[in-house]
Amino acid sequence: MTLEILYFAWLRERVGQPRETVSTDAATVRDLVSQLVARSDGHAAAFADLGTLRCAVDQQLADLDAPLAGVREVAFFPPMTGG
Amino acid sequence: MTLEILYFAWLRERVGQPRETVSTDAATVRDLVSQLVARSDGHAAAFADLGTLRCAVDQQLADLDAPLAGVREVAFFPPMTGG
Amino acid sequence: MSARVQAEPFDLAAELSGFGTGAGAVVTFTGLVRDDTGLMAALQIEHYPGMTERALSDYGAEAARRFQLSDWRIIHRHGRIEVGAPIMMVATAARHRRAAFEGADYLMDWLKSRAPFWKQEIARDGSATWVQAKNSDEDALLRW
Amino acid sequence: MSARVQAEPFDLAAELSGFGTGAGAVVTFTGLVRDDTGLMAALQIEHYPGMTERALSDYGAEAARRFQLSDWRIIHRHGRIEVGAPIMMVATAARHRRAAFEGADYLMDWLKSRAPFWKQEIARDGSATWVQAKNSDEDALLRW
Repeated sequence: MTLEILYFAWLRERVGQPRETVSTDAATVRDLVSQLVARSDGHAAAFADLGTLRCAVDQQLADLDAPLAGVREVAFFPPMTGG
Repeated sequence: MTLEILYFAWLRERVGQPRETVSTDAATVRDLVSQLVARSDGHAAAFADLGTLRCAVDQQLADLDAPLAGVREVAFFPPMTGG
Repeated sequence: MSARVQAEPFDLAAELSGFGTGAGAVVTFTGLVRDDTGLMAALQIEHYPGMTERALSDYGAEAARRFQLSDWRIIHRHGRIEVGAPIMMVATAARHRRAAFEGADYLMDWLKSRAPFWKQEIARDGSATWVQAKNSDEDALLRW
Repeated sequence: MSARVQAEPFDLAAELSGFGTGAGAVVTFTGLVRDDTGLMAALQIEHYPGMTERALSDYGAEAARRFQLSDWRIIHRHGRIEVGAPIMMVATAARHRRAAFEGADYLMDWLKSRAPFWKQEIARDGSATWVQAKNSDEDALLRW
């Protein structure tokens, strides 16, 4: 399965790029994260604290146990600070 | 003591005038009301329900037991409906 | 920081020009004449000149103290106001949103039950009916 | 009933023109860039194009359903916003004041913690610091 991965705010800065396309067999967001962590030190730093990690699956907020079947886009970011 | 008495909304309509000057020895607003009631049928109708009566003494909201010593102006009106 | 009572309409945009400079949050409330029945033409609002201005200023100052508002404005109209037109507005400015919201909410609750205004509904046939105070408006004051 | 994300400033007065026609109560909230330290030049706001518009529309529709709003509007800016300038606004219209207040308050709580925006403080010396999410913003959602 091919996924578009997006990063925002300081996760984007740590990963060093705003998006990347990955080929993965991950079943859930959590599985995907453990694969991404291995990609670079930047990735590892971005995902160092899963407690504050937020994610969206196909542009809907989701949690780490969200399944990835049929999904095209997954985004990772810190807690939001809008308003 | 000479007092300026003001009436608003349907109290004004029942009394039949927006204001009147009265000479009184009333010690409290309640005493004053019992004197005003005797003035006319309109006054009696205006003060028929003391439960919903509101008043202001020198332009400050007050209750029926408010003293009148040194007071110049007393206003009577129904519950307010601003906003 | 000002309170005004006037017969003329007001312009919310003009009122907010320069309002709350330096604040992080500005909340406004505008009350409009609503016609629920399709039979109403206007409101006629009576007030107590002299006391009204004083009461609005007092409530504004109390809200500023209580919610640390950096700015506030109250405008309330009197006289005849057509359906759809604005009756009154409050605006509050504060560092944070919670204070600005609560300040405006507080002011509205006081204006509804403690400012010397009385509303009359004027129907299209010209008949006039005094608006009854709502118990819920009185109860709302107990929140503060 | 609309949500917009834009880099450009917005004009509250223009946004409210014709807003909430027929309603009895209109509430607006405007968030402005605040400088508490005297050292800040601007905010830089990043967002998630595509998702942002969808999230704002979803929250607006949910608020309308929940508080029976007759109209609502959300505008949120992104990019660089100077100190003193408006960041975002929400407006709500309803028959009664309680619903208009609660609808706006609800929308603000959701925008703070659930809309995909991230703020960076840009100091006068050019340094940039990501704004940390507040626990109080997260807790605020529990009220609803």
